[in-house]
Amino acid sequence: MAMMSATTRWLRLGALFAVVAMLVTACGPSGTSPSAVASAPASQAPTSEPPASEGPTGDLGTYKLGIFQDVETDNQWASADTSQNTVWNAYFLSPMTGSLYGTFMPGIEFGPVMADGDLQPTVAEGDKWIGTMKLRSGMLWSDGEPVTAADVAFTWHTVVSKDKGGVELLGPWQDFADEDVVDNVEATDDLTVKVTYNSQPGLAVWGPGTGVPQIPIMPEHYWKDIVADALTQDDPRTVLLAASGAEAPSLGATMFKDRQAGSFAASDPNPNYYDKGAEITSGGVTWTEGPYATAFQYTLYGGQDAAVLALANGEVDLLLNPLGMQRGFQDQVKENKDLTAIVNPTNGFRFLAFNHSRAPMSDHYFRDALTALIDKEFLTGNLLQGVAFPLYVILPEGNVNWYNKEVADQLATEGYAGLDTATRRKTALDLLTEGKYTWETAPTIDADGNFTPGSGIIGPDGKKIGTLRLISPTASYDPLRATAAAYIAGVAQDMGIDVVAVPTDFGKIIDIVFATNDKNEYTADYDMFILGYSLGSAAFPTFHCSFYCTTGDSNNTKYSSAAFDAAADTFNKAQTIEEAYNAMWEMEKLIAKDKPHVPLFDTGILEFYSNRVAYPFTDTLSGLQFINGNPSAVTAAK
Amino acid sequence: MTTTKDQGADHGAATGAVAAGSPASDAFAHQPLWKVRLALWRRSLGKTWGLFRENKMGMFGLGLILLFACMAIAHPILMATVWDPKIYDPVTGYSAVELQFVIVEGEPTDPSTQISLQEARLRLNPTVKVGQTVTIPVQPAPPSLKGPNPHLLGTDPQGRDILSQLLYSTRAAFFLGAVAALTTVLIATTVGSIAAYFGGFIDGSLMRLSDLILLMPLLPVLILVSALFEINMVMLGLMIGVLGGFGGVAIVLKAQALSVKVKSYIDAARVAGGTHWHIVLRHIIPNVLPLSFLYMMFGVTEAIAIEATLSFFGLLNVPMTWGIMINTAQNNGYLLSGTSYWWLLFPAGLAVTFLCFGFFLVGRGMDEVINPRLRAR
Amino acid sequence: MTVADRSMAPSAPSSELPLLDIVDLQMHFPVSRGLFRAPTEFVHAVDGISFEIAPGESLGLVGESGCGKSTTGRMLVKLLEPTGGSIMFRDRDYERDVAHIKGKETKEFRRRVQMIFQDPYESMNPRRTIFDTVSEPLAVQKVGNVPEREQRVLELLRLVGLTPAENFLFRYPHELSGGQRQRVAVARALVMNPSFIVADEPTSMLDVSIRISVMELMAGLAREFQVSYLYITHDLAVARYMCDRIAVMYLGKIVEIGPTEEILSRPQHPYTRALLSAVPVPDPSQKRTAVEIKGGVSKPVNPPPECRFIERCPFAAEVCRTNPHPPLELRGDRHYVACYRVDEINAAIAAAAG
Amino acid sequence: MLKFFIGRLVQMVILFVVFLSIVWLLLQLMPGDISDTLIGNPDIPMSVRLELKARLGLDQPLLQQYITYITNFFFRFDMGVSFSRFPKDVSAVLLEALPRTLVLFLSSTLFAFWLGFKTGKLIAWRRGGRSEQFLIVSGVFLQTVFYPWFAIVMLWLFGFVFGWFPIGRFITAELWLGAPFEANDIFGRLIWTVVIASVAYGIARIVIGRVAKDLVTRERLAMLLGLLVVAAVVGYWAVNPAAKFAWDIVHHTILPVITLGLVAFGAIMLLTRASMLETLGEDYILTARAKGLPDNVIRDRHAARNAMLPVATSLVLALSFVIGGGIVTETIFSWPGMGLLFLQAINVSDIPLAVGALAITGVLALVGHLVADVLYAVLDPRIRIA
Repeated sequence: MAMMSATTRWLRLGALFAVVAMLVTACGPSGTSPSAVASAPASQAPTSEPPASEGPTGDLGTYKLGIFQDVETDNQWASADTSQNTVWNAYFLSPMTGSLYGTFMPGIEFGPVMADGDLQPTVAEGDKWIGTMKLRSGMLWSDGEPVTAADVAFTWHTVVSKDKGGVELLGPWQDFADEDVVDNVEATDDLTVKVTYNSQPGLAVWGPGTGVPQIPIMPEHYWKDIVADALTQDDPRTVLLAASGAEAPSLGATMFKDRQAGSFAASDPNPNYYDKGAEITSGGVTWTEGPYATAFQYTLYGGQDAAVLALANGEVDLLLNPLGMQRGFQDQVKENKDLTAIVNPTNGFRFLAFNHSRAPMSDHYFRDALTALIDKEFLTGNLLQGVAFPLYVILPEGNVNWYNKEVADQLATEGYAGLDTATRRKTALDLLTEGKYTWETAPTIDADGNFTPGSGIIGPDGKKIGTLRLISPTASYDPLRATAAAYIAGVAQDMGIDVVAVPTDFGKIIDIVFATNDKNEYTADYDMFILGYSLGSAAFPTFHCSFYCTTGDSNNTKYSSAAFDAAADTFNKAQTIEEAYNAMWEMEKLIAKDKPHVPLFDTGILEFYSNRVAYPFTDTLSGLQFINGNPSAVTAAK
Repeated sequence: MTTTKDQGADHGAATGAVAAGSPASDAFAHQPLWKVRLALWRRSLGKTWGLFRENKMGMFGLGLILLFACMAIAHPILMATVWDPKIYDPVTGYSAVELQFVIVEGEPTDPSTQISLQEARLRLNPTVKVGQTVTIPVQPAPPSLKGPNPHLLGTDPQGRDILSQLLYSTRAAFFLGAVAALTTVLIATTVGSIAAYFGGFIDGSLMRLSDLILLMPLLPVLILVSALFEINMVMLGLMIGVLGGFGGVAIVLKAQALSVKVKSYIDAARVAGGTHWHIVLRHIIPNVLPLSFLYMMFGVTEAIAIEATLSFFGLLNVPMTWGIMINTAQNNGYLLSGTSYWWLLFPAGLAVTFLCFGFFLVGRGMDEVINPRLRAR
Repeated sequence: MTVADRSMAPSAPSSELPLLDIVDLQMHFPVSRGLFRAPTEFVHAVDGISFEIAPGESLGLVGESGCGKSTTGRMLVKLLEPTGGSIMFRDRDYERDVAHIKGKETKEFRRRVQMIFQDPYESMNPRRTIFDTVSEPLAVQKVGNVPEREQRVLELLRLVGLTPAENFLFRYPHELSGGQRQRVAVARALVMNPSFIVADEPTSMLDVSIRISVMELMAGLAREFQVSYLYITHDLAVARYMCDRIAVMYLGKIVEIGPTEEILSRPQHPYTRALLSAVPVPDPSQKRTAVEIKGGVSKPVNPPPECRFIERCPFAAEVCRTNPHPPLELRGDRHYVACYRVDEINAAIAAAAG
Repeated sequence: MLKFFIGRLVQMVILFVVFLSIVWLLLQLMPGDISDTLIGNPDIPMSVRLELKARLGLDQPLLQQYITYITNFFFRFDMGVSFSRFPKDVSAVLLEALPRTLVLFLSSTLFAFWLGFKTGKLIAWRRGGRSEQFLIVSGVFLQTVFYPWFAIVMLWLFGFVFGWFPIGRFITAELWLGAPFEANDIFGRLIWTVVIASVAYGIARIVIGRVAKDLVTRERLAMLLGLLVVAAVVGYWAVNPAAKFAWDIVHHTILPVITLGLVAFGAIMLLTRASMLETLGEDYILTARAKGLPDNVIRDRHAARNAMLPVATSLVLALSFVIGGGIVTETIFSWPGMGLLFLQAINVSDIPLAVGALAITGVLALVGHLVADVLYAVLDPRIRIA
């Protein structure tokens, strides 16, 4: 997730992101990682000329973006497979692709991208369910070939498992090829895609969630022979991933031009971009798609220091980083008239996790008491210098379409928001007493409200609770989480609970908390930890089940609740947004009550760009990096 | 090694008259031997000191080290007396001047009480709204003498007192330097002396080992080790010491020990019936030690620099050091702020540089005492 | 060497048993040629020498540098392990062949022998006081306690003329002059009351003006304590002053040995003659025939069997070339010479002088 | 000489095997199973993991594993698969970064030694004076300065404030867009040019030494030869179609090389000075003066040549520093070489890549070691006998 704020050697952040991407893809958000290509509503017929009324008519020259790790591939298959699924590859390659449907920013609306018209509900046909999508007519690949429904079918058939005759790509590709649900994808004519389901699909797979409507479309005429050749080999996946995609035609605003390892990647504007010149409205902002740049250049920097200097020098226009920029640069940027800093909420959260398979964390009295002790307002407002804001639900507030302020506020109150220290201690003491906990030296609150710390808490079973280790990232990796861990350990110690914050190397935390046994089950060999998640799709948040369902891919806290599993099932099978919305908030309530994770706080994402360029909008969830720096609509500033 | 052959001309007579100007030694007679030894030790120290004192740069270096030593001692005293641990603790302390603003749309009319939405979002977080009253802590805060809890060197981006961190880290630096340097010297002196004295197979194997360790570039190896294992300051010091001690220093000290080994007083000791152990311990090592001390100084320098570099890359899990201070500044993006946030970078950066500088200068000064040829003529 | 040779060994004057009886002593140093190859060449530094030293007697070992005299001295104090031969050492209650003793036995042996080194600047550890240096043998042999050692050291310092001794006790070598240091070295050598001392050119590095006083000291102490010396020197004048007998060495062999006056007044080996002719003669009226030899000392690596001196000998003849190195033969009062042509040479020189 | 060289070479290879063994041991000592460390990346599918396990010999008994590890390195240059760049082999990733590091490494070492030796020689020759004081203090400062900070200040000052050099990166993207070759080709050609020129110069100098007996002529010829070599190199590149690309690389190289070189320079200058002072006290210098030889001949031919011995030895010590400093330099100057790769690998726990990078670093140190030894032998004829 974007634990941006003050951190960090972002080299390692790449790792963080990779891990998070893995988790996130496991819960099935939209395709090529954080990108969601903005594009025109289907009703809008593409016009060849951008409207003259828009100030800048184009010549931006080269749009120069700063990146922090190498673009490792030019192969679209690889960049959406686990092997090359880095955010850096996505920044460069995502703007070259397109899908039938997708999420529009900044409004976070799901809608048709290359499809003609909104997505229609599936229809029953025998024991199968059929979904039909139509492509807009007249769209061309960058090499001039027409875009057809066969391309969509080809893509799906390439991705699927060997049993179904595919190459079996991994990671994000699998979201589009859930073979338990999807039976087949075929082109009934040049522009019509027919998807056959085994059962009635919910919105989670047919619609805004994941699934065939959002699969990135690959050019059959280019890849057909390569895929056919790969399928004859022992390991077709490796063969396909190793193939060069430099010559492959593009759909999106850019197309591949050049790549020098260790230095830069470059692309050109795609003359046949499907939305070229289209007027798009999203979240109340209207703009005309370009691209207005004559070239796109992605330059590699070794660190933010050098990159900000380069930005100030005019060598780049925008710095792309999934974690945003470090706050200390703010003043430098503010003093520089040529630069602008923006901050946006992120699609993620940082949390405290309890191991539900180990006492006393398995006891809800204990979890509640510890949660009651944590003054998130004090933590974020004072200790974390106000750059973080407290969270009481998992879904971030920045996801405006899904956020339910009423329920969130209610859960905040239930989650002990706004209490003073004395009340918190009293609450915790009451909870623990009620849960039959005793102490060697009990903490006491006298009549005047004076608090005396206790020590040596003893569990309901009469056994002394030893030291509990709270694993958190080190201060040098993320000072926010390290500080939070120290704070939590401190308030717990006052209550006689021997919680020790153990600052641990990030990679080691991952190794510990995601350790699995032979049967691929999480071993959960820890007491508590603090980490963060970045969340994939904002238009249809599908991550809850992955984190908290009994069989969830990323449920490493061993939390198990029949009520929650049922709510998650309802969500997955929902046929309407409202149904999904209600199911999701049902899940949120259960999470708030059972506390597998206690959401702690989140921060904004800070980004810098040069005033040479102008964007149609900059207030957008997770910032400009979430839309790859918006290469299709960026213009020269007036 | 302060002997020079031209000292003291023989007066020819068998009277053995004491050379003019030497202090009378009979003061020592009839005193317990340890007292005599102590006095002798003090006297030779005094002589070395006299020579060292002539070296201006060495004295400057010593001054620097003493200054840092004072700083290291000052920290626990200040924490116990003047400083409130809640505020001044180098790791968990917190204090910030908090300013209150009302968020307004557009440019604020009264900048002391109002703040624009855009500014508030940048300063705090994207969730703030117009009309809200917000508290903005000033951190990193510039140095100031004001208030009940002044921060003489300001605070870091987490509102922790820089001076306290600086002083606290001095202790860590000395500790690490001492561990590393002592290990280096212990190993290098032993290895060098033993290899030189016994020669043959022992020498061969020890020197091949030295070659091997020389081959291991210190920083990359330590980076890998710190990635594979959790290491703390003691282990880091030991590792730097072992790798440094077996490597180049052992080879230099072996050369020195070899030049001692061929002196006839070694033969004299053997004829007297001295065992190998006696000779190595009483004759070779004492004559190699001055050079060892010299390398000890360089060892301290190296250890401090390496720790700072590892911390700079965030590879060490230690609470607070100068390297962590610079790492904090860098992680928060203040590294290239020029001089506007000088207190985040300069105290720690200069502390590393100057303490290293100090030890290095003392080392060089000692080198000139040990090796009279280097003295300015 | 054979038993017959043994009988030819030059004997000490006294009828009692010699302190040291050295038979066929050899020291061959291997010339290293690579790590894994056995050495095939050896430097024959000392190549089978035999002599005796009586109790209280001083034997001068004279020769050019590199002739093996220092090696001989070092073997006698066990600084070097001889490659062959025997060193029979007889002291009051002690009698044994010490050529190949090891460890504890060596330590025990070393209570009875000492050595004085050539360079007074290097023979003392600059980091140790005079007391430490002189008392070192006592300390390593664990004799007495510290106050006793201190008394003993003071006594010896007075004896060697370093007075007031207290003033010297806690000084460092660099505070002393060369002569004073050599006196300290003498004190160290005597501290254990040894019966035998090897003195390796102890005065050669001293100023001429103080040589005499140091030599006087040593000679005096030798008499006083009944110590035997092996006095190694390249200077016949010094040997004459210090020694009862003189042995002349050339390339690992003793070529002539006999009482001092006998050797000096009637040298018979060409090499001895050459050495003597190099000594300045104080009385110009005294006539002496110079023998000149050519070249320098060659390296004794795997030397040929014939006479060692053959290459430089002005009198070399067929007999020297066809026979092995000549044995020592009695040619006067306890005067032994190793040369096939002694008579011819004597005759020739007499003729020349005449 | 050849025998000596081969002897050292064999010794080095043995040393390297031991070095690799220690690295292997470290991996074994790590908590958990070595195969988890080397292939247990969740991004790698099970089938590939099994294949890797067989390839790296991880399914064999411990001793066999060790042998496979060593032979894999020597005979197949196989160090497994990079986690972070799967399915790329570690060796492929390393080979890509190697030339870039070599350029940085070679140039800064040469720069540091050339400048350090010249300066050290001069200040030892002319003792006293302000320039000596200044240079000594600077030398000590450079040697003790906190290097990452120094590098950042250099970048800020010369890249940003003065704008003389590019900030970070190693080639200019605008220029290289659609360039007909890979940057690594040019890197390779640059390295070869320098190596060939140096070897040619070295051979020519030996020939001059044989032919010209007179010192002054020899010096003049050598200088002429130096100019010729420089002219040839410049000439070769001037007519080369890749000239502007090569220049672009060189332009990007200058600042990191100077930064890394300066720090090593401090140490070398101080060492040369000390070593020269030792040498100048020797009798043969007095003899040379007494013979009436000109000052610069005494300085350069007599004193400096002998003073160089300890300096050549220090090359070995400097190597470790330059390699360590290289990691910092590459990180701060965005130089995508082995050092940056190593650090990135560490940060994403890509252990196979990190270990591979360390092994190659070891090879680099070894070669440097060998060069120093040979240099020493060339300078000091006494060594050659042994």
